[in-house]
Amino acid sequence: MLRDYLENRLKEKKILLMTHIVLGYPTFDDAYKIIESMVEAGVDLMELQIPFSEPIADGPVILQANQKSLSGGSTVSQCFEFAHKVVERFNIPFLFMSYYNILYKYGVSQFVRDAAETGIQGFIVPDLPPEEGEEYLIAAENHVTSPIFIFSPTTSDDRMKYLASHGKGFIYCVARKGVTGAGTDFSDHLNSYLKRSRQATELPLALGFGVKSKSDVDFLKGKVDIAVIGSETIRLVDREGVGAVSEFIKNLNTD
Amino acid sequence: MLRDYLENRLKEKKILLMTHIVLGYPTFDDAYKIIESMVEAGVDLMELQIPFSEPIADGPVILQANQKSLSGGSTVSQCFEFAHKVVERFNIPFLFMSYYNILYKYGVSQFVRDAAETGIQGFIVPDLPPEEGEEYLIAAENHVTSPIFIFSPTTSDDRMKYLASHGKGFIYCVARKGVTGAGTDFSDHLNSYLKRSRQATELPLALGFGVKSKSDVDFLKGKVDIAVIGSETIRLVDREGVGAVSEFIKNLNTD
Amino acid sequence: MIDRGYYGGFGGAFLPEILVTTFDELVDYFNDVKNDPVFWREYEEVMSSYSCRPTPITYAENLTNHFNGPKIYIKREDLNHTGAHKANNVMGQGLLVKRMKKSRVIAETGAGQHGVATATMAAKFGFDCTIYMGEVDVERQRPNVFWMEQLGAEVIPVKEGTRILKDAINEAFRDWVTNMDTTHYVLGTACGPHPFPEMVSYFQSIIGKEAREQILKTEGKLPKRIYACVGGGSNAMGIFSGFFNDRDVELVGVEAGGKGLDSKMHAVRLSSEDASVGVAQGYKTFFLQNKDGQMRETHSVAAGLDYVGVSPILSDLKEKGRVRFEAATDREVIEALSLTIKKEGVIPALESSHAFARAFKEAPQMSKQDMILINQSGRGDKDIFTIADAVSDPKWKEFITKKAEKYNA
Amino acid sequence: MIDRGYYGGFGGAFLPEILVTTFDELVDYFNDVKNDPVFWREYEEVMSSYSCRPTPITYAENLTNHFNGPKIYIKREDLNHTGAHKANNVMGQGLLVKRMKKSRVIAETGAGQHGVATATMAAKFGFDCTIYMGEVDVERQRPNVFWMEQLGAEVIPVKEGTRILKDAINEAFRDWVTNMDTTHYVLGTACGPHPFPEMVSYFQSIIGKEAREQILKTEGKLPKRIYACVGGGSNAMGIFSGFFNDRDVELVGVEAGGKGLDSKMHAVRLSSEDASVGVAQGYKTFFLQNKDGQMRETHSVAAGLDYVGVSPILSDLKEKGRVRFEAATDREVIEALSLTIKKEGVIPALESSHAFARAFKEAPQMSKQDMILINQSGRGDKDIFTIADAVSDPKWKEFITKKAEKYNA
Ligand SMILES: Cc1ncc(COP(=O)(O)O)c(C=O)c1O
Ligand SMILES: Cc1ncc(COP(=O)(O)O)c(C=O)c1O
Repeated sequence: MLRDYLENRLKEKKILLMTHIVLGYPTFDDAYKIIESMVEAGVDLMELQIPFSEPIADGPVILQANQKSLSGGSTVSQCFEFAHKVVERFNIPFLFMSYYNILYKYGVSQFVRDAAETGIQGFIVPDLPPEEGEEYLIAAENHVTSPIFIFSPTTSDDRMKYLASHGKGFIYCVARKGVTGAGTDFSDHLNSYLKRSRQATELPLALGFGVKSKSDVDFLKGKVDIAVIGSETIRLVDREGVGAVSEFIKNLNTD
Repeated sequence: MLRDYLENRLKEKKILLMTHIVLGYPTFDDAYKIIESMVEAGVDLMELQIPFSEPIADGPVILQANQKSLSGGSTVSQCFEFAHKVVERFNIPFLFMSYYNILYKYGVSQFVRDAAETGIQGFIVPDLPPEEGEEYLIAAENHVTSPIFIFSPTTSDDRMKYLASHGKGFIYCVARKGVTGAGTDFSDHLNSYLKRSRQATELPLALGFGVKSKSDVDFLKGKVDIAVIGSETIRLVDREGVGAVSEFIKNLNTD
Repeated sequence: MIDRGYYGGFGGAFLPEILVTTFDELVDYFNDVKNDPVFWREYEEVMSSYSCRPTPITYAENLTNHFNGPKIYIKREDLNHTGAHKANNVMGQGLLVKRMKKSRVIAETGAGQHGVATATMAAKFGFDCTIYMGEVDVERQRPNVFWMEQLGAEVIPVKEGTRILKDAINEAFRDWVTNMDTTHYVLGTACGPHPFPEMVSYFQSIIGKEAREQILKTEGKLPKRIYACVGGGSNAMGIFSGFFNDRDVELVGVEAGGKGLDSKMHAVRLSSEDASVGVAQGYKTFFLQNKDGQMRETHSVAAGLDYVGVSPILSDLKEKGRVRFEAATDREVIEALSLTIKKEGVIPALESSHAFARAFKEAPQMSKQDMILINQSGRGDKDIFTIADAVSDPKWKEFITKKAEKYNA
Repeated sequence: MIDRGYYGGFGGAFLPEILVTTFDELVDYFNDVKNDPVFWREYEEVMSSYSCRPTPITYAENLTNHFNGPKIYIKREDLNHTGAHKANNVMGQGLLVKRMKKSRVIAETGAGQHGVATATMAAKFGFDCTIYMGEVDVERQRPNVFWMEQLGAEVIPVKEGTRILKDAINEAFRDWVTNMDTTHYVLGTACGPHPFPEMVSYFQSIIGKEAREQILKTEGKLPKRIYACVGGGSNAMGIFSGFFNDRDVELVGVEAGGKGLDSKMHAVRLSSEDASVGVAQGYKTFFLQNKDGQMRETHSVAAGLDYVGVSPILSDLKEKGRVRFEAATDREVIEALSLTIKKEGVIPALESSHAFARAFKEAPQMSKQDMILINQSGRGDKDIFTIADAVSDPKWKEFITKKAEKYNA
């Protein structure tokens, strides 16, 4: 199970790295190469975002990657095929990240089952709070995959506990208000939020939104278990091409 | 007095001709030449229109003559000087035609007095009904000039009598509804109106609005005393120049 | 001529003889309805079910705080159907036309507002409709022309004279003297020969009647001053007339100062030396004219104030000292408009903005205990081309340019 | 999450976690005001003194005669301040924002109508204001953008996605998740996560409350059918809700048929096969989407109906059979608009004209004893560029061309 994997890894590394890509962006082939570089550079787990036309919680970088992937013709079934390929090939956990409508239209239980059968180990669905997720939670339970829930700085202690009670694998803490891709101020004012998060759950904590450099990752060491690199790799690929990914990740990953 | 002159002329001619020009149009010099031709061609009396910026009762032809005269710089005092010249030179009665504001701004009594002293024998002021004309009527009385009033086909018998009671010289009957310059149907349906007019007053009757040909004038013989040629001479001058006036009038004037 | 309608030395009916019978008939009908309480109720009923009278008064809290002076209230004639007080007059005359059993209406228009209102009324009542509009105004008020045509009216661009409002009035009269049997001329303001000044004021008096009641209900007292813009004078007469008997209420009429009094490019009849008493378009009043009595060109950023004459009733009230007249320049007007939009979220017409401009000039000198009322005669949407030009909006220009390119592609 | 708001299987609150607290707070405040009779009175007071509620119902006598069918009444939301029913919603939410002590509002807009209304409300209440508007809509609705800017709002053209209304909503949410402490998102229609569908419907219910009372007073009975256009569904919810308990009153919602159902260029969610249930923009309803759940492009001549989703409450009412849904094509809409202008002198917005188009289609089959009510949700002045293009007016094109030449001289 995902959580076990993470806890084992954490015995070896102070902080794990989770990266994020948008499937079909720039193309499925490129996405494959990016994953290859990332895994080779030591990434510990990955989010595969199935593109959606209305990615409400994403900022401009990921938003445009979604749109370009879709206008390139990406479909949900292509995403499944692709996932199948990478799960077979690479020996780290992969998660599906997408918006609820992708699951809903597919059929929620079937989506979770097919993903689980493909080897996907968990799901991040940012517009699906547990209250709306009964079918999803049951399916995840049935197919032994991890529904990842999200904490935010505005989440109350009680609600953190409530979310954690439904979450599996780890908790995704968003570093700040806002959407993906904007800058985050990695300084002490994050501490009390992360402390609250830690108190609310025993699950490993991931922190995302704005992590882009070695110093950000270093700052997070000891505070959370996973640093999430999202928009920054897309920016990098846009700017310097697929080849630049490996070195970027390696640099983040040095102890 | 104007009326005596008209009645004397009517002993010699079945119908008299009154023509109309706009002072300063096309220029004062041309206007002078037009008058010269008209008098020479046997016109019996003339309206000299002092141009006004808002000639509400005039149709497009006379309206534009008013405007062009004004944009050429014509002033009221130039009109008086010009009138002085033609009265001295030509031996027919001249009337001032204008809108009331020209008299009003000049000072009504003074206007009438100055005009009378210049030798102008009467006034046609289409926007001045007797009810609004007290000062005007008194001044005309004092200076022995003729205020000409207007009958229209919509004027009741009673009002005809009322208007006639204030009019001197003659009554100007407009042939139809509308403004100057449009066509008039010279046919029997004019008869009852002219008969009503005749019954309302002993003053000579002039008929204007739409008279443009020998046959129109012939139609009016025996029905009214004066045929008024207005827009048609302006049209002629516009089309064929000042030189064409003489023959046009001579043709109308043949018995 | 059964009645001529004088107000002190002003007014009258300087009519071509051909129209005397028509006016006598009109005076008769008007006197009938004026004395018929059923008619006024019918009128109120139409105005409440077709337009949305009573229009409210709005407390302008932000402007009040901004000037730190009197409480500012706005009478909201902009909320009328078709967007201005003009609706009051045309619907009233429309009911009269029905009584007179005529089948066609004509009207002049400057800003286009009265033309749209008349075309609207004609559509509603099933009359044929012809609108005369100076060629210059047709150009600057094309959106209104478009709507008049969509409403089924024929719009005739007047190419005579200065090609603005006064020339359109002349042309309308020329149509009327030809077609008076079937046609009523719906004059758009409190000018022209009797009974128009009285009749238009009568229909517009609904503004002042409502406003007086509303302000008393809301504030328990009357305003210290009331401001209204003055083109022909109908909206001013409309609101002022509700307060004539309240001697402590100062009434302020605001004319179009254009580019300033000195520039001669203005339309100030009652508070400038460039005007004098005269007679034109059938009535006696102050006109902007030269010493011969020829009418001058006028200028205002607001087409609806760009007129040489003014209501004879207002001329009289000026002489009597009952109404004070002031002028606001184009520049002051644009500033007042801008401030009003930003502070209160209402968009006064450029015409109405003259009243705001003057009120804003006087407000800082008044006491916080005082209260003033501004008549917002219309809304400014129609003025978008003019206002966009006045604020010189580059995005608007770009939009228009692209649109033109598409049309000509 | 204290409350999620379901209507049958529709609605809900599919929120990013960061907004949950904000929504809980909003739900709390809304529940407070909903149960506070003082608030509704305050709301009515603002709507009557700042806008001009109650808006009348107008008997459309000429249209009635034209179709020789049922008596046709029109509810006149076009007479609201800013020209549409959108004012009802924004002023209500504005009062709520004051209670919540927030200082900034944001909104999406398609037609621009809701943007202008929100910018107006913000000016009036002194809030900062940012409006998100698809780039395509910024182009086609420039006049409204101009007014929003004059009103002091910042207008941000959204260049993402299909660059129309739904993309503007996404952008507004992205702003909100960053600035929710100071900012309230004034959603413009009865869509989005709970409590928006209920809240917007609540404020718009003033339309139906008034209409029911008015029609009973005027006719002594209820209408046989009520027609309203359906974009997000707020004006329809507003008028329908007054009659939910009147089982004999048939409620007809009219969607944008665009170039026809077969063309796929339309925005028909509730009466076409191209739509299915989905979850986006925070709520569950019928969306125009492909089998993967990606939203389709929509099309309508009326920018305000050009939206992929629809009120979850209407989806439920459709399933329950309480409301019948129909579509009207662009062509039918322009024809209905033209007829309404010429016959009644009112200019419905292109959105509202959908309701007229459908009513006109059904009227000839109805009895003269019947009576119907059409909701005129807004006025069409704002649509002049679109309507002039639709009727292909050569004089308008010439005017725009000349204007452009002057700008570029
Ligand atoms: C909105 C508005 N206000 C004022 C006027 C000026 O007319 P009046 O002085 O008759 O009210 C006009 C004329 O078109 C107008 O459209
Ligand atoms: C006049 C008008 N009517 C209708 C609509 C559609 O919205 P709704 O369905 O929420 O009433 C709009 C939207 O902009 C509008 O401007």
